Amino acid sequence: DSSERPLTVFAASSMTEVMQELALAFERERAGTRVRFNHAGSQVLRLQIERGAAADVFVSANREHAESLAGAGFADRVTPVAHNELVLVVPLENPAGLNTFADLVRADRIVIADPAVPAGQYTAALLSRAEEVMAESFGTRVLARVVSRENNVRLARAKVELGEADAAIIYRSDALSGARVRAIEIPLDVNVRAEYVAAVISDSSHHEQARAFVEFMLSVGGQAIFERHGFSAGVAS
Amino acid sequence: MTASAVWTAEIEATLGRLRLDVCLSGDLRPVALIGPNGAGKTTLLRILAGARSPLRGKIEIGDVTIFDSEDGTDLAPEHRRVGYVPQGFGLFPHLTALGNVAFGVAADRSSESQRQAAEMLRHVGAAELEARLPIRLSGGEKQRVALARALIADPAMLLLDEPLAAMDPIARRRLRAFLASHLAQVRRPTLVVTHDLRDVKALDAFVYVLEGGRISQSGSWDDVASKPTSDFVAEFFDVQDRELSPGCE
Amino acid sequence: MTASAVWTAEIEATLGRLRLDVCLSGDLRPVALIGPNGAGKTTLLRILAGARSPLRGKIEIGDVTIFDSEDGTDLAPEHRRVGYVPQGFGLFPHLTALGNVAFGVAADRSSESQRQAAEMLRHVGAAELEARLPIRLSGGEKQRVALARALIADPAMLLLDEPLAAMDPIARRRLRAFLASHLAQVRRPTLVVTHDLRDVKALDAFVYVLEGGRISQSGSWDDVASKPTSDFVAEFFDVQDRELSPGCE
Amino acid sequence: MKWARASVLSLGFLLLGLLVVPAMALLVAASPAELAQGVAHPLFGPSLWLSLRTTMLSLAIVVVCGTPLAWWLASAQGWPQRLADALVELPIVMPPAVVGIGLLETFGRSGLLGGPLELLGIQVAFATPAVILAQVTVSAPFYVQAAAAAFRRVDPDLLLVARTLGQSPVGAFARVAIPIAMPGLVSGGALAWARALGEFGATLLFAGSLPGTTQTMPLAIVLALESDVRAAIAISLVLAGAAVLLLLGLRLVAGLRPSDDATSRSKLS
Amino acid sequence: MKWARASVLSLGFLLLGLLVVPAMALLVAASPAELAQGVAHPLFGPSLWLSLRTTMLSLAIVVVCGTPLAWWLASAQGWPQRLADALVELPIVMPPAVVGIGLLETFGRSGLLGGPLELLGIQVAFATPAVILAQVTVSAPFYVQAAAAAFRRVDPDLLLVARTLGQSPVGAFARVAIPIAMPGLVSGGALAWARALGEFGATLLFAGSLPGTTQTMPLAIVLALESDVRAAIAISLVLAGAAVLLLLGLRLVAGLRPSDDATSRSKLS
Ligand SMILES: Nc1ncnc2c1ncn2[C@@H]1O[C@H](COP(=O)(O)OP(=O)(O)OP(=O)(O)O)[C@@H](O)[C@H]1O
Ligand SMILES: Nc1ncnc2c1ncn2[C@@H]1O[C@H](COP(=O)(O)OP(=O)(O)OP(=O)(O)O)[C@@H](O)[C@H]1O
Ligand SMILES: [Mg+2]
Ligand SMILES: [Mg+2]
Repeated sequence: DSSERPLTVFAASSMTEVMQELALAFERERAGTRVRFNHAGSQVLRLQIERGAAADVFVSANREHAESLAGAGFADRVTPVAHNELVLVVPLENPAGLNTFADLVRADRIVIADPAVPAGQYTAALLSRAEEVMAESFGTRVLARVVSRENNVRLARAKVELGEADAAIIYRSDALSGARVRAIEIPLDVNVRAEYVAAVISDSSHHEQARAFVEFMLSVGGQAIFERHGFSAGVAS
Repeated sequence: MTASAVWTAEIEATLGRLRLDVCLSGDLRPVALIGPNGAGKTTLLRILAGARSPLRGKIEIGDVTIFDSEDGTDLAPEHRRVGYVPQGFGLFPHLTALGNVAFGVAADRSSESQRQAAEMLRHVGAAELEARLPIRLSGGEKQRVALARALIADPAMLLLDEPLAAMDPIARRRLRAFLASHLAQVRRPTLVVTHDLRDVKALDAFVYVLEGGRISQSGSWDDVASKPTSDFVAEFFDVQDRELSPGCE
Repeated sequence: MTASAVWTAEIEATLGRLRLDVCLSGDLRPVALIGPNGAGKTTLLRILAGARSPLRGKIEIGDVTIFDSEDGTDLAPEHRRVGYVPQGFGLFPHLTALGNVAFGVAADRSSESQRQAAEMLRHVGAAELEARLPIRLSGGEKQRVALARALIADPAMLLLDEPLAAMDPIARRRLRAFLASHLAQVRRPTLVVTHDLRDVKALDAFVYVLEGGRISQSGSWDDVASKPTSDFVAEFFDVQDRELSPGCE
Repeated sequence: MKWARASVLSLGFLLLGLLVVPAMALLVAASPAELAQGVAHPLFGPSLWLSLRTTMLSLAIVVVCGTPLAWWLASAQGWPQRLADALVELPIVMPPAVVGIGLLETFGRSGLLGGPLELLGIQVAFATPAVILAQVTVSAPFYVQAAAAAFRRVDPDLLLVARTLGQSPVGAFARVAIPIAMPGLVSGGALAWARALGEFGATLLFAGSLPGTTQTMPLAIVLALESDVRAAIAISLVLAGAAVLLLLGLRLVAGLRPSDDATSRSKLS
Repeated sequence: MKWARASVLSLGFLLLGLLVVPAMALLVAASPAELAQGVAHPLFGPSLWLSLRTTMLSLAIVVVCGTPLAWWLASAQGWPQRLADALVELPIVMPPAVVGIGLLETFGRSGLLGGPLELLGIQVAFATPAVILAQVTVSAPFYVQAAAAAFRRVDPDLLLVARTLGQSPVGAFARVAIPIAMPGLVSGGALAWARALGEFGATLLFAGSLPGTTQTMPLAIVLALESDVRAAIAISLVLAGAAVLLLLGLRLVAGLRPSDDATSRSKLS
């Protein structure tokens, strides 16, 4: 019975599309394997695994959650699989007329991720760096225009897509998968790098397949898929 | 009835299988509506009070037309100025006996209205029940409160549906007497449904007999009693020799 | 009463301000419970039926003790085998007249129980109401159905709370006669609350007078009528010369 | 006084508008092509089927267990009943996600009951039973409260008559109290079913979001929301439309039962 | 037949257990120190205060507008009423997040009414009014349905008597129908308030999440869930405890009103 059970991957919700494509490619490569996903916030997935959910692979948007699982003996070695960067997104109509990251202070309604989630921590780091690198008080002025601190990046993007917010700071991969937003690059000297990690769950009944899936993510083909979805390459082992 | 009619009701209506088709009128003398169970007495009173509209007809109380199917008049119950005691008490469960009685008295003279209500409760022999909620009243006690509530509002016409049915014999006799003197004093037309000959006699009421939705006989009670046209009337007046006289039709 | 008592009820209970303290018994002859409004008649019947437990006392029907505060006996209503007609009808609103009457008949002989129920409806003069829901019945019609429902279940004792109060005079007379013959035939003890002397006479009932929670007088109706100890009894029996004889205490 | 009635009623219609307008706005914004796309969405079929199965089962559980509970709550006004009455509303005041964690702490592998259940070979969490448990937990309070309110209005004299006619307490409950309370039970059941159908947070935490096993309609919708807002809206509209039709049908069936005299009631209010 | 009653009741208590057990499990798992920490959490104070203010205001709006709506729904069984009755449940069947999007499409900047409102200088989205609108939308159906069920049971004869005693339809409604339906209204109000207090999805979408302005308790809790599960649980438990105490208090106050004869009711069921 457990051999018929598909490989179950718990993946951060910001990876919905890329994981779908990775799974298709993996299933094509290994005939007879099936992969299914449980998507939620990384913290929720960690909680579920701690409470005994039957997962085989955990792909987290935050190293800490995976590390703590490994530390408690729930997961094996933690492997980085992809990176991501932050970008600025504006609605296609761009009501605030933003063209560069520096224009962000002109926006009326800005949406960012809350510091309680990884993306929010990266955003906070980015804004404090901008405070040094760019104009004095840039960060404070931006924060003054923030109308909402979202629980996850997709929600922040949704506000922009629906035209309610003038701008949002989200991951590049999320900007790419949203059809109704335009991405504006953030200068390299300000930007921060987010890391995605994967780990095989210790009591997985599909240990061999799980490890193969993690390796597939790290393969050239896997990394190409990541790149197509806006994640940065350069983690191949 | 007489030319000096204070109220007239010409009503055609249907309710389930019952077809009500009546014409009544009355002056200041109380009118008793008698008839077998299911004849349509309650239905008629509810129509007069404004719970439902007849199909056709015309209802006048005093100089006010409260319903007229010809010109579409159909006054709302609160504009008909009728005092209605429904069959089965119909007390407001959330108000005390006193609160029930004071309900219809203008609220602006609050302490005065309380006094009036207490006075009326005393008249119906329920003075000591003032503070009780209906759920704590016996059947006969409820009925007294319901009667007091209808009398106090000084309506243009009173509609009483078996108002004494649950009362004990002493209360019945006292309230009959009180009702008779009260009605004589306030001079309001009254239509009272009853199954008790003594009510009719005590009120010296004009009688309408309703059978199967139609008025089968009417007149002073001794007139009706002396020429019964149906078993019901004969039985009601306990007429010993049951040779029925022919009906009016 | 006599030594051949079929049922006895010795009850002490309180309800709000009313203190009920009575001792009644009866044989197969119907017992009428009369008394002013608020005397506690309905309360007594409800206690017998099992709605509430008395503080102290003992109730026996036939050879069955249904309540005894000494040894803690307190049979559930369904084991008391009483037929109860509450004041105010108490019909099941979701069942037709026939459904109401058939409710108490064992469900396993389904078509037979329907037939019996229809038969009983005919006896109380409500044959044509079979298919009607209570909301479509008049007051008197409801009361007939409620009476039929209590009679059909063949209980060990009948408790009737003003069972004829809403009926028209013809129905009242017929049902009095039917009740008298039915009770004589099924030979069941019966306690009937009434405000109508004619009910007492027609049933040739033994009378208990309940006043303020206590039995003030008891005996055959002509005994009680000939020696009234209170205004109430005098009035009830319409005793012309009101020299009250002294009470029993 | 006509205008007093009109102005009071207009407040009511304002609220009705607020309740209907979000769905209408979505409907206006969505094109028929999008709706068709929504129905054809790969997440649609399996999750709809799962939602239907699980909500029907949850409703059955809620009704079977909630009816006696409501009866007990309505039977008296003692301390136990009052306390229970307030506790029943616990799952409503806690955010559904927290309810989900609570369920996980109870039925999860390391939870209070999870261990013993595991020994019996029963795994609840992250499987379809978890979906049902989550739905039962969040929707039951609505049914129980509605049912208790309906039972409280059943005339005790009718129960007494039923008992004297030979019914046991359970018999009187089944043959008298339930039929009389039926309109309240039906409307409470409709509320609970609707709430179970829309349930998201507790399911996500406790059952996870595995397509075909635990991914109900709302989970699929919120997932779609993360990738394609339009598709998510289209799916929701189809779901809402179907639900409203079902609820309307229920009302028609329930309405066949003759109730209070409709004409006089409408004339008086 | 004793066991029949016991087994039926035990089904009910099983459900009661299920409703209570998640909170109990969380309570068992949390130490008093953690609870104290939860209360001291920086998100706790402002979001609790915001939740209290907004839910009270929402409840007021729901009651003021929902009561006439319920009265109208209960007044007759015509087509308009039946349709409205089913439509009222729309916000329950849609996942709250989708309701939030619908509200955005209505009151948002590019929404149906958002443009006109913007011209009037009123910005709804991302502000406290949005929180209230979201809460009203998701909680009103529960109140309206409970109130309509209560109004349907008001004896029309009592309304007729009130009218003949000079009351206008509105007067009879206010002085007779509302007091008689009060127990149902109170229990419906409690449900709606609890639902508004637990509201998460629609608020997140429509109002966003800004501490002090739009971040209500459930938003703070779910946010805390992302970083610190223990803290989130502790906050939820404090919230749930406070809510249950409030609901219990409400019942005590409502219970002071004499109702049906308690002894005989409990003896019969
Ligand atoms: N809502 C209803 N729908 C259909 N038929 C009804 C309805 N209400 C009453 N009826 C029927 O209409 C007839 C008249 O009823 P009504 O209550 O007016 O009688 P009544 O003369 O007051 O009788 P009673 O002396 O028993 O009070 C009866 O046959 C009754 O069954
Ligand atoms: N639930 C209650 N709580 C407190 N007092 C009550 C309650 N029910 C009835 N009473 C009071 O108890 C007394 C007896 O009531 P009961 O209904 O037994 O009278 P009754 O003899 O049947 O009168 P009636 O002839 O009017 O039907 C009355 O004074 C009544 O007001
Ligand atoms: Mg009548
Ligand atoms: Mg009585």
